Amino acid sequence: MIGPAHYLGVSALLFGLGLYGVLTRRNAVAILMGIELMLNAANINFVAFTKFVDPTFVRGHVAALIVITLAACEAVVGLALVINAYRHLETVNVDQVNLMKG
Amino acid sequence: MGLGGLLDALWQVEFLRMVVLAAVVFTFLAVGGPLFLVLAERKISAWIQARVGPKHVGPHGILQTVADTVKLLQKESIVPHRADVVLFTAAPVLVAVAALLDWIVIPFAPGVIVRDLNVGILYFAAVSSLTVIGILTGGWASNNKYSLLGGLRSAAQMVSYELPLGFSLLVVATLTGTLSTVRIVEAQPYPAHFYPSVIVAAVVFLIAATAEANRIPFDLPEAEAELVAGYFSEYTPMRFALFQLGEYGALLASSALFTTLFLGGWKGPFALPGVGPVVDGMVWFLLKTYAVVFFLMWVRWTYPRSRIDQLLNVSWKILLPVSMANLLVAGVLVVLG
Amino acid sequence: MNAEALAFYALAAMVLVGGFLVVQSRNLVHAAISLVPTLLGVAGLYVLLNAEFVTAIQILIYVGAITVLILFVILLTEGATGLRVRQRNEQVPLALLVCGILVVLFLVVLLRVPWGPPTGPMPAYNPGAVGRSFLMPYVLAFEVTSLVILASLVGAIVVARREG
Amino acid sequence: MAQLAWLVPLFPLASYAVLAFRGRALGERAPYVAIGAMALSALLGWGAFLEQVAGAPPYVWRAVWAVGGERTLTVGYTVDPLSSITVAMITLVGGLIFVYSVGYMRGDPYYARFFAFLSLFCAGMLTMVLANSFLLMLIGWEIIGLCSYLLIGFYFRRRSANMAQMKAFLTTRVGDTLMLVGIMALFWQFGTVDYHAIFEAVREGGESASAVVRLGGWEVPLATLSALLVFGGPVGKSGQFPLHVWLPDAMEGPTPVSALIHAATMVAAGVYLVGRAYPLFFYTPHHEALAVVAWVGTLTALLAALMALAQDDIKRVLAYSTISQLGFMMAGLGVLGYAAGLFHLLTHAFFKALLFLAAGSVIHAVGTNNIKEMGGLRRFLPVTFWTFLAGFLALAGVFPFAGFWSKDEILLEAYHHAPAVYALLSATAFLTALYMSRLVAYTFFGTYRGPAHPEPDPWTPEDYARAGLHAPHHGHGTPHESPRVMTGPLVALAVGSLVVGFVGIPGTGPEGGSWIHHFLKFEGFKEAGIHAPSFSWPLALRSLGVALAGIAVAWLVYGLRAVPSERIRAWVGPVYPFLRNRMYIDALYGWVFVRGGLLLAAGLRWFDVHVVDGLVNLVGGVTVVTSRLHRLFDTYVVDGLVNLVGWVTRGLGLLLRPLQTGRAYNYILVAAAGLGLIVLVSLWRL
Repeated sequence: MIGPAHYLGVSALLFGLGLYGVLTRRNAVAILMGIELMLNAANINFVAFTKFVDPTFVRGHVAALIVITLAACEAVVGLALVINAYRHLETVNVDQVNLMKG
Repeated sequence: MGLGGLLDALWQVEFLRMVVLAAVVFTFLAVGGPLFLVLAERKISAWIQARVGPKHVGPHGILQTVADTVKLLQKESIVPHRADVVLFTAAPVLVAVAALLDWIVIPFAPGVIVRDLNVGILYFAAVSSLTVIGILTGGWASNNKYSLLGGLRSAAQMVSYELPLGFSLLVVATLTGTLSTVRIVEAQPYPAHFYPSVIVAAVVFLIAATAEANRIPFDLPEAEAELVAGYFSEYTPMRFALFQLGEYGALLASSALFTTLFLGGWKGPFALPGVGPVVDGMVWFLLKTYAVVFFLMWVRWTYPRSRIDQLLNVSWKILLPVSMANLLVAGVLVVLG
Repeated sequence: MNAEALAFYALAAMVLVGGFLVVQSRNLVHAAISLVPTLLGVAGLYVLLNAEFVTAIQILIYVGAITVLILFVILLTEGATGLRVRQRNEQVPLALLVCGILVVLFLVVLLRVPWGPPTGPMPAYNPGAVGRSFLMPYVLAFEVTSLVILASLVGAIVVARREG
Repeated sequence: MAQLAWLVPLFPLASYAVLAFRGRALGERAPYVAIGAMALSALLGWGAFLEQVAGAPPYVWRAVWAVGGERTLTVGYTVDPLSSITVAMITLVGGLIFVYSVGYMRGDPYYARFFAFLSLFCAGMLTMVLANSFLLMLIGWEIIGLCSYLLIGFYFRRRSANMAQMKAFLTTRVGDTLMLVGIMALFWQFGTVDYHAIFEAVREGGESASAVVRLGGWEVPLATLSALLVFGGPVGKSGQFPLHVWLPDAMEGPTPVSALIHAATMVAAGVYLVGRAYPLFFYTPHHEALAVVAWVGTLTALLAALMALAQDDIKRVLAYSTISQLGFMMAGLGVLGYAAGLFHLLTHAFFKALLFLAAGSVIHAVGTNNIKEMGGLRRFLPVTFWTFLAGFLALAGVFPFAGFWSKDEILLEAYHHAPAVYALLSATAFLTALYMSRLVAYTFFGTYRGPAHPEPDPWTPEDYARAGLHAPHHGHGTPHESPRVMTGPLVALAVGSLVVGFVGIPGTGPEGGSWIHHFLKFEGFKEAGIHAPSFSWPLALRSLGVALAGIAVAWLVYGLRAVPSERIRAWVGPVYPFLRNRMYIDALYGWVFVRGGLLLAAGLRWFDVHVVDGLVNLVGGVTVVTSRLHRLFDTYVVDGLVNLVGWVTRGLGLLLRPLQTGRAYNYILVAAAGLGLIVLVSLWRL
């Protein structure tokens, strides 16, 4: 029987992958993809909790939907920043974007 | 757990039923979609331009497409130099599969549907948006600047037109109170709603669907004259055929969804004598769907191609506000009863 | 092994392999395309969790919009040309260690938690239940989210617009 | 309708916002906004009122504003007979005054500002009336105080207007401060500011209601003390003795302001509040607080009527008359005439607004406020004359005008519950008829004398130029009737002054009582076994006789001049200057508070210069000496330490600097490691 632990396990692994991407990638867009993976991991948790813990008001679904929406917002703003940075600095590698460093 | 248990479980999730139905539906699509539609397109265009069209293969040329398919299968499959082989191969498959997945929620007749999802029309919108990724991937993987530009254009266009499309779907969902395609058909009066908002939604849907299917007057992504056929210019026989399958499959699916949402689906003006409700429903459904297809072809061969800025302006400055206002009106109508 | 388990393991494999490709591909376009199976797999998990509405939205927004956006930006920036650039920074071994430990810890925690039965039945009509939850107890969150969307829309346009 | 009543104050508020920000651009069209908003309010207000008339139960809506510990502050509104009838009155009279102002203020360079202030005032007044807690009431109360201040000083280039607005604000502030203390006391005592909760508590007389405070050996029930403190607000706002001094000076404002704020509504706010908080006063031991209210009211009524006799400024006479009538209302409420006092509030709003507006029409026509410079105006201003006459008869209490019914109610209650009050109020009624007849005789009868000193224009040519208007040239020939837009409201109010009283005719309500008695009834009377006295003809005829006697005496003196007023003046000796100078109360306040304040300030300054500064200088000298000593210590010991600390910090900084990379992914790594640590620790404890 597939229980909550299975889903949370997948979620934990996906979270780990996402975090690894965020921590090691140089390209801003790739970091963003890592963040998306982490958000998805969180969403799996929300939806799994809804089914296995508290299904009555589908609160987890609501949370997941809000996270999806905010992920879209974050992607839009983040990518706008990336494009702007690329236009000015001709790189999207975060360790090379260091105009503020004295 | 033995093999028997597995089979049992499979039946429990209706897996086999779905496989059978899916096979039937997809076969229908492969035949009734590209195979028939390509022929129909050529015949109709010829008719509009006062030509004869394909004539020699089979009676009145009805086997022309079959012959073309055979020819395509025989030809060599070429991968361009320094192209990304994996993605180059995957892209047409993705497009074709996305178009076929649309059909899961199309009700042909009472009970004849692969799966009556309770989020049916949302599912339709979601799955049809997968096509964009296939096109973008194919354009990039071809390692050809025209292909890439065509892919980007196509993506921009399809993303833009998804919004008015989605809003017009929501108008119907708001008025009928459900997202399931079957229940939308059931909730509709015959032959169609005549609320102003539904009519507006239908017009918006038709325009947006034309654009989604990359057809004239919105066929910028493949504009032969500018972009050398756009994202699939590097594709050779069988992969090209898959793109065609996807394109005509999407066209047919859009028409079918239009029929479902706005034209009463399987309901007909009278019951055909001597057949059951299933055959009756299918006949009416297909009649309506092909009528919509005919209309779209008629449009294609009547209007010229628009410019990219016109195309985007129409979506963002006209269709989107109109469809949003329309949704608002529909919501008010529902609230006021 | 029953059908649900079969589906679960298939989807889990799809998610994890996809995710691995996302973080591992040197080619950013490949990484972005690998997002598609990952996100579709997550959507499949949602189906198994009886969350039809979230599934549809996941495909519509994540696969249909966010991935396309990411692909766009990669194609518009150096994704296609930057293949020869070093893709990873210097903290790979350390990151690998921390992520590994973290995942192991998570797994230990969730294996040690005693899972009780759910507190109630799942509402029958999922989109309706989600809609009611949104418009009744969580209406404030809903409205605030819409404000955030508006703000990010405006912000994105302002940031990405070419000056002058 | 009652559910929509919260919109009633919002329309004027919106109108205020529009006029405040876009008023200049609207120009001549500004009144439409204000009148439109008022019309919408009136629509809703009357809807709610008629619902109450039809017998709808009172509607209360409340929401929690703030929670502090176990106490909550609530806001909300209530629609019951008292508030709905008051809202109906305010919106109707206010709307008519708005219309009147269109004509009266035309050509004023600050036209839009005037309507903006009026709208804000109405918003505050309606909020105050609809409020169901002392807190929200206080908000409305302060808004109307502010508007009163702004509008009295509307002609801000006039020094007298500036002085008057300050006087009004500071005087009412005395009462408002007392009221604020009272509200705080109530909150402290009952833990809430909600009317209903407080009134229930005092009615039941529980533990918190019977708390007692010691004031210098006396044991005073806290509830009584709070009630009297709260009464301070009405004393200030409603111009009761001894805080009445600001109201006559408030006549510096434009006449519609005098009519709306200083006759019909704002000054009635105090009376309304006493009526609203009636349980607070009623349930004090032996109704002590009510007795105070009654005697303050009676005293005010009598004194103000006396002062009105000796004034020459038409608006000041009316102002004293207003004070006197407000005293009547307070007295009525105080002698257990709950319905009577509030009924008089309603009728008074109509006829006093009418009188002020008519007076405005007169001033508009002749260009002066001095009744000695008028005369014979009934020929020039027929509409104004007849409408003024209606108001006069209503105020004097002549059958069948509104004032007769409401004043008679108060006298009836006083006769039964407090004979001494009855005697004084009857005398006041006589004086009322007398001074009003004097006013009418001077203004409308006799021959036209013409203004010796016309009022100067309140604005400078620059004001007009900035507003894009031409300064009007003042060449008053013969007086002329005012335009339709001004006489229309006069006629409407005159009709109102006649018919509003009819709701007080005995027999219009159940059990032979009057309708208004039935509509505005205080439940506490029935429980306490107090019955409203029934209408009696002898008493009514007596009060009518008193009024007619006053008119007759005035007619002899000022009309026929059978006994010239000069002779009376000589005969009464110093009484006349005493009354004319407002019983020297204003002068006394000037001496005690203004001069006293200045003296106190001077004294404090002396103290400051000589004592405080001396101390400061001493401290300074000592400091200088000690600091010399410190310096040595500083240079060698402290600086050494500081430098040491600096070196250590710098060394540490150099050591730690590599940690501050400026690269987000380094930080995230650390954060993730920290997360792992937290999980580990919690696992260990699990």
